[in-house]
Amino acid sequence: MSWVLVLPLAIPFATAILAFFYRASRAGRWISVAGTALLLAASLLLFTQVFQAGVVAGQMGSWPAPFGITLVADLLSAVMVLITAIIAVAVAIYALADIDEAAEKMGYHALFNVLIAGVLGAFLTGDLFNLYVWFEVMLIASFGLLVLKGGREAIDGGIKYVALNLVSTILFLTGIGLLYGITGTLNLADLSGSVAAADPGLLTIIAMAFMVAFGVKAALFPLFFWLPASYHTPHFAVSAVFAGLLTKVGVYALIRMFTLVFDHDIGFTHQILLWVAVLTMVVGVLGAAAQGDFRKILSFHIVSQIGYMVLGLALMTPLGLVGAVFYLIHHIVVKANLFLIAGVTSRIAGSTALKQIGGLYAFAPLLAFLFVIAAFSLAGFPPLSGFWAKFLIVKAALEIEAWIVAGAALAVGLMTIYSMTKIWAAAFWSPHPDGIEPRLSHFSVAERRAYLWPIAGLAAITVAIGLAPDAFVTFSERAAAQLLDPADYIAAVLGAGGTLE
Amino acid sequence: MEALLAITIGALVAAAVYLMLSGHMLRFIFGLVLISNAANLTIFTAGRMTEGAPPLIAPGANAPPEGVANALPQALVLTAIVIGFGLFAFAVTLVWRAWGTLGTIEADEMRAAEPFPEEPAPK
Amino acid sequence: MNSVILRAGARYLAGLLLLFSIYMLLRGHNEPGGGFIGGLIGATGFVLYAIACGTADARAALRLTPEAIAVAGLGLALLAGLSAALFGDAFFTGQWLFIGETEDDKGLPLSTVLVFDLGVYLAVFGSILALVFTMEEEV
Amino acid sequence: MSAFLTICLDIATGLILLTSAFSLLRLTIGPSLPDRVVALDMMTVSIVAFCGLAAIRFQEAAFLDVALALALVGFLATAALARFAERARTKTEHMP
Amino acid sequence: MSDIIIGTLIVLGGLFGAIGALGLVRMPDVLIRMHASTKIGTLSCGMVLAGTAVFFADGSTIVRALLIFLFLILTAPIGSHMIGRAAVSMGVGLWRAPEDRPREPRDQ
Amino acid sequence: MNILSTNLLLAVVWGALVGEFSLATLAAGFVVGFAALWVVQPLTGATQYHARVLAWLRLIVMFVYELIVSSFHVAWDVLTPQHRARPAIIDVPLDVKSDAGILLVTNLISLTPGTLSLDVTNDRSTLRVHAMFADDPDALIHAIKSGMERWVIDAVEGPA
Amino acid sequence: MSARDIPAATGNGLVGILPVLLSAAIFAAFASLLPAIGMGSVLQWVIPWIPSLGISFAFLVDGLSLTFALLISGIGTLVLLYSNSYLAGHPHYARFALFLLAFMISMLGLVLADDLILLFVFWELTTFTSYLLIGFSHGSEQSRRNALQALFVTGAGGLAFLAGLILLGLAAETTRISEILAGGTAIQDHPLYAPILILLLLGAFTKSAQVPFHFWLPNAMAAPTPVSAFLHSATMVKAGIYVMARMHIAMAGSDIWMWTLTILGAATAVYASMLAVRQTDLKQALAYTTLMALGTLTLFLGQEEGYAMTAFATFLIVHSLYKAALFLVVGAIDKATGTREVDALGGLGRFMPVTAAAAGVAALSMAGFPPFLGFIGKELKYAGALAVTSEPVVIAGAILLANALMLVVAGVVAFRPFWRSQAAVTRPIREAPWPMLAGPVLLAALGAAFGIYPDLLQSALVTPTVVSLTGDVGEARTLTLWAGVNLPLVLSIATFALGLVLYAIHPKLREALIEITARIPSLDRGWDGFMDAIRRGSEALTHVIQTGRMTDYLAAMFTTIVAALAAGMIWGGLPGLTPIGADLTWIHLPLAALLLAGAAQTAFTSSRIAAVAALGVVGIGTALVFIYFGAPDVAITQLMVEVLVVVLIAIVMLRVPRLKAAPFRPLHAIIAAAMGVVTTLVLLAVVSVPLDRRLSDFFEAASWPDAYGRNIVNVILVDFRALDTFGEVAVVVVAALSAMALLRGGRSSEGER
Ligand code: NA
Ligand code: NA
Repeated sequence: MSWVLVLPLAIPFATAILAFFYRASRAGRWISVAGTALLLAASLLLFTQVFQAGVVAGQMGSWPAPFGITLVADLLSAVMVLITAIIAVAVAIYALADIDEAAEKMGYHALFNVLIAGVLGAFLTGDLFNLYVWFEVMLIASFGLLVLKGGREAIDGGIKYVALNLVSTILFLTGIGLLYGITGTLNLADLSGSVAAADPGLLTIIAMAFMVAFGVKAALFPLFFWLPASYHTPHFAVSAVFAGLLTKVGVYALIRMFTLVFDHDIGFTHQILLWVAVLTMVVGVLGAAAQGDFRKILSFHIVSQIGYMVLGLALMTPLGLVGAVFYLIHHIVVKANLFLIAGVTSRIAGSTALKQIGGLYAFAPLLAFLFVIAAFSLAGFPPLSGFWAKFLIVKAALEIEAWIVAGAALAVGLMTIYSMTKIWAAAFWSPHPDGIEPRLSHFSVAERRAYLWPIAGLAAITVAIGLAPDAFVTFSERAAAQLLDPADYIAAVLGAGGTLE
Repeated sequence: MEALLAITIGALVAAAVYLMLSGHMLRFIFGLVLISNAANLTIFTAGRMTEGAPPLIAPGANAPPEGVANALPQALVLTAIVIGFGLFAFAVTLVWRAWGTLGTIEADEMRAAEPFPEEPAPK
Repeated sequence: MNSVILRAGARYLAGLLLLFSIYMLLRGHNEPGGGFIGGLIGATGFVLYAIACGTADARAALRLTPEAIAVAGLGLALLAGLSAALFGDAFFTGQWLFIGETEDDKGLPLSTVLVFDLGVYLAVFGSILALVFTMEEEV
Repeated sequence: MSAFLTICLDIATGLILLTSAFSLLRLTIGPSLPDRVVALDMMTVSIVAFCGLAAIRFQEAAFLDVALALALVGFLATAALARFAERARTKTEHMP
Repeated sequence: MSDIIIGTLIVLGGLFGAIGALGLVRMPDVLIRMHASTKIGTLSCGMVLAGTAVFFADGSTIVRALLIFLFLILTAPIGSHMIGRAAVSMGVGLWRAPEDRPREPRDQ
Repeated sequence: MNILSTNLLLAVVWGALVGEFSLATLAAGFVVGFAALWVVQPLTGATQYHARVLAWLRLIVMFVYELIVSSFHVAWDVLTPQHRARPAIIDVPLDVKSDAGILLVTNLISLTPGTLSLDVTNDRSTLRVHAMFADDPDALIHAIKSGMERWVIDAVEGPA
Repeated sequence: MSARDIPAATGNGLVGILPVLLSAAIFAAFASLLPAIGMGSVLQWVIPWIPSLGISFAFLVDGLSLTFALLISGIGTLVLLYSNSYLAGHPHYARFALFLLAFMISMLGLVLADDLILLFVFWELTTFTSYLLIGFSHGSEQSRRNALQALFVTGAGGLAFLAGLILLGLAAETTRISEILAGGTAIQDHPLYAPILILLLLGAFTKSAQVPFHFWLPNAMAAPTPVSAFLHSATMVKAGIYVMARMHIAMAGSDIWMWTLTILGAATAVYASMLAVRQTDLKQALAYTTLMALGTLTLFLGQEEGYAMTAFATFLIVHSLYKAALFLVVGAIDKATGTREVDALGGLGRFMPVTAAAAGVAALSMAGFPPFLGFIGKELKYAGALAVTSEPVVIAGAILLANALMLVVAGVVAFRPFWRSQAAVTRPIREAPWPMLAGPVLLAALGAAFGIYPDLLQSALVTPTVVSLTGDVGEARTLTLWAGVNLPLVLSIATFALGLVLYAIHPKLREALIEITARIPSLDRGWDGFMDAIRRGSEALTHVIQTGRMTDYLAAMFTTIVAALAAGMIWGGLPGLTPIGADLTWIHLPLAALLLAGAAQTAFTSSRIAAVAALGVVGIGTALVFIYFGAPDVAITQLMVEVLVVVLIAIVMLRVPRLKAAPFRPLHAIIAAAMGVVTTLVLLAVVSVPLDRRLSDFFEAASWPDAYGRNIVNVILVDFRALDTFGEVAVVVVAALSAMALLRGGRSSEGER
């Protein structure tokens, strides 16, 4: 039972190690592609098991919970793992064209796979300190990937990214220490029960520490500065995987902790989350409106969209959590894809600065088509995935008559349209200022395939979610139900005994 | 001792934060090291403190004597120290590279990724 | 560093530190020590060597590149964890073999746990050296 | 442990901590770089002694392992700083 | 009896340590201060370790104490050599006489 | 050094016999082995092995003694109000050439009264010493050459 | 690319023909439903889509939706046929046809949807496809701006609309429109009725360009003319009208409904007519008359009376027929002459007789002359206006003025370009090819035919539509050319008289109107300012928040941490703090003092080496705490790491510059102190409660018997929690790899400055 949980961790690590030893040859990149493909298979296996049989938990080292480390997948974890694997495959293929040999020699593929492993570890672990460890694995790999490109922008972005994330990491660590100090345990399922005996006031204070720590990771207001400062600087493959996954790990952690452990004083903690989420949405989208660069706009939109997801959590109603889960799934796919598209744009049009590019609609209609799918999905246009995500959140807010919140969510949607059309008008519709004809045929066949297959694949997922949302909504409902009533989760973990009872 | 150490940790944190806010990246690094130490001490303190009884099992015994120090926080701190070192090593390298590439050690003068609005974005 | 005295001392100290590090590694399961500490001490030995005699000499003495050692260590640790699968156990379940086990003495223990600790040792050792050597070379 | 030894232990510990304090003072006032390095070195040595005293106080020989490790590697910090002191002279900090 | 030996050794060790550190504070120039720290520091540590060895009086502890001491006398002089050399090369002036004591260069 | 390895091997054998590989038993084994080798010396042919081991012992004893003396020396200067030191940097010609020899000489000089090794020139011919009481440099040089350096040469490179 | 540059070609081959055939087939399919719907039946078609949200692919065909569907698919067919010639040889014709077809299908979906959310899906699809169509000439800045404007305004309304739909669904506990309608006016008793209504109307008014949201529509004329003909006269702008009509049974009857629709509708009608007369661009003039029509339709929907309903149904059809015809005519003129400026045109009748004839017929219908359908429509309008329950005189007067102005525009658009003689013809003018004639001719002919035989229209579409609006077949009034001498007829005659007078003084009237309307504020003039304000406001805000200065970021983060923890303390309260004296012995004091001294020294020194050494002191102090409190493994690790930290910093310091003596920063000091205080308080509170040690108890018990290790800490590291350690090792290895990449990769970027 437990190996199905281990494979999604072990495969990327093994891939990273192999890719490292073959980093000087072309084999490295294919190892990465093969490894992520294998990972996808393993993730599907896990997903299927969780989908059919419910929460899967395993005790590492066969030590029983809560003493040993638990890996556990409920529906939320399982789907996050699956989406991560999908993004990993897409980006690994994209990297075939996007990553230069210099970066490969410096270990790009190894770093990338470790990053994926860290993300997956965070999704799969059922232990708070272990979560910290995976956060760090993810963080350090992201540091490396971020600065791999070198150059002034990447280094400057790196400085801010590193500095601000380190603060959050240390706060997280401190929070773990404090939480252990009042509960005596680290196992999340065990914590869920142990907090009942803890002093509620003290628990609230510690919850706030976690909220801020994860808030930095998730890029909530006013903690998001690192993201727009850095996400536009690295390789496109890197910013795509960052955009898709990293903040979502923060959101995931918020969801996990604030449904499983810190649900003792929703009137305070979740109310704060609610207003933070609203501010995040609004400030993020206004930030995007102020930008004139493809990737910078996208970066601020990550912030804004995180607001929606956290809003779903903050509402803490069944529908709100359904919306949060659905939003996560949708957003990872769409946002990663938009960054991938930005990369192709930059390659053929010469820049991501909107004033310096154009002509993509006329000369690269396929790219334009794929962009429209992703961008208008992000903007929440039906019948694309983003519409249903927004719909669920707005409905959840309206359901409990949170008028201002719903209004903000809708207004932010409008501003998202504004930004996406700004990109569309400047990069796609308007002619290129230098008269360049940005055609996809500038690429070799192999490059074109490596660039376009992942983009098209992710776009197809976006459309599929949009046209057949029922399966995803139903799934999100099941996942949300597990979150709101974690009895299954707790039973699976605390009953998943090792050899010693 | 927990209480005294709590105060000491507070002071370490204050010093660290003050350093980190200085804008000089070297001072930031110093602050980082300090605050990491503070965090490690926090875990250690939160796991409660026992004088001089390491969690070791004497040869021939099956378990440590009653009242040995809490082993779990120690393991956590040890892990945190090593992770912290990894992060520190990267950060210090980055500062160095930033000095080499950006020509400044003052954080607020590092504006390559977020140039002032009036400056044209670097190509 | 161009110092006759330091260079003369560094050779002995580096050897001593390396020896000591392995000692710390092997006893770690029962006394203070273990893979981290061992790796850290071993690395300091070579760092000292590099400071005294230059990184070129230190790299030559090491034979393998430190980053390869580090990644191999990580791989070894992973294999130690995965090896439990061969015995039908969960990830990272320790597998023990006691050589010469008797009634009251378990004999010489060999275990995947030790292999794991060795992986930790190599990873820490290699990482620190990779970092320091590269830094030294870029100064 | 006899009362005599307990008192001796307290005195010795106090003296060793005084050693650290003096070292800290020199570390703070400097004024030259080598002064500070010497002070740090002295402090390292005092910690080795402290470990020895802790081993007696808590009747736990494991603390000697700490001392052993520190004795070995403490030197490295001294060496690195001393080298810095020397090279900082020759390799003046240039703007790259 | 052994308590008296141990007590004497560790108190003396502590005393030497404190004196050495006092020297570090009091002595007029950095090279002279190094005399204090290198010699007395090593001795102080050695005495405390000797006390420890006597206290435990088992082979493994004695060997460890001895090893520590050996490491110290191996490394301390090398360290002081490096610092001293750096000090000289930095031009830290020698203390001459009280009447015309040169100003020491600061590292800043 | 063949005989040293033999002696070390004997130490290990001793440890095996005792059934414990602690450093203490190995040290005991070394002593026993040393004695054994001394006894069988006629069979293995005359070497300086035993003389050098004894020279080592002398070196260690002298060193500890000098360390204690020098500490009192400095302590006195620290504790008395006025500084008696008349420091100077003195160059001492070196005869010892091996790494180990130079290392030992410089270390011992640093740990003994009034002197601190600063540097050895790259050609290994000269040792620069900081002397606290350098009223008579020549006497100091002579003391070093006939004292510490001699003992070290005897131990490391064999007695003349 | 303007139309005249396109070389003459007969079409776009299969890409041109297929959409025409497809839409014709759709039209035919809907036409085949006419008998059944005429008989009063309602067709429904439901397949489940998102059962989890209660949303289904539910479609409903009744009089109202069939009327719309026929107009959409019929005019769509003609427009597609027309476009194939109009844009013959256009390199992007395939995209054009695709967008147009997609739009048509979305529009059909919208009017057929029987599910609120499904309706919204199609609603937004029309917004989106129209965005692509308006911006079809994307090379022009103006085009892009106007496309965005249309999208933004209708998109904004759409979001309000969505909120309204969701609330309506929540209030009615169903999203099926037919179920809501079946409930009659029950919804009006729900407390959320007013917000729902306002939100829905916001959507409808923006989409249908009602005052004050009217400004986007004339700008949307940046689209190729066939698009304008289709979207901006016949179909999309009527989506809002459709929704109001659709919800009429359930929502109408309240004061808020009546007044809102009546006032805004009337205002739109009058104001738009004035704006229309002001225009010299034929297409713009038509655009404003469209607004006038939409206002009138809205006005009627505000009522419940049978005449108003019948007037609505009839005028809806009338307007679509003549307006589409006239747009297509203008397109033909534009294509033939290269201009749409009325003052530059004249005498085209000789060269384009068929076009002129079609234009004339359509214009007469528009102007409301008998025997065209427009006349019947106008008569019904007056009848409807007079039936208005309050202020019928004002309403009728407003309509009279609007209709008179309409007559003027009809003359300007359809008469002048063809029959005014003075304009110089600068290039050879040819009659438009037949595909471009088919539309105008057919549409104009239908207007005439229905005028002469109104019964046909009455039974097939008007009556079923009125039933959809009222649920009562008895509310349908008879369409007739001659209803005897009555008040509506008198008003009609007054309209002609006023209209002809106004036409005669048209140039002066135009100037006067230009002056008048210039004084009325328009959101379009504010639009660019508004968009600029959004941008500048965002920039200003972003500049304050995302300053680019790391110290600001850090200060904000630390302040947030303090605020969050302090808020938690104030809200939750601290359970009690451990007293300082507890378990304190003298030896603890110097340990703490060492740490404090090291920290203070690090914080305040301006010597790098002093700082590093002081850092070492803190590291050593920390290690001493670990030693003293029984953690030798941790202490060794701490010391090792501390040494390596010093080594690395020492290497780095060889390159980076010295510290500057920094002035004291009071604000930062306050933040720092606050951080320290909250940390201490929380920690004091945490250690004041007893610790549950069961994890460590287990480790102590299992370490030797089960894990064969006597160093419990190490056993935890390599066995109990080996996964942590593995991850940690990965961190260290990756840190080294990353740092190496940074160091080596940076070589090339050095000196790049
Ligand atoms: Na992200
Ligand atoms: Na260990």
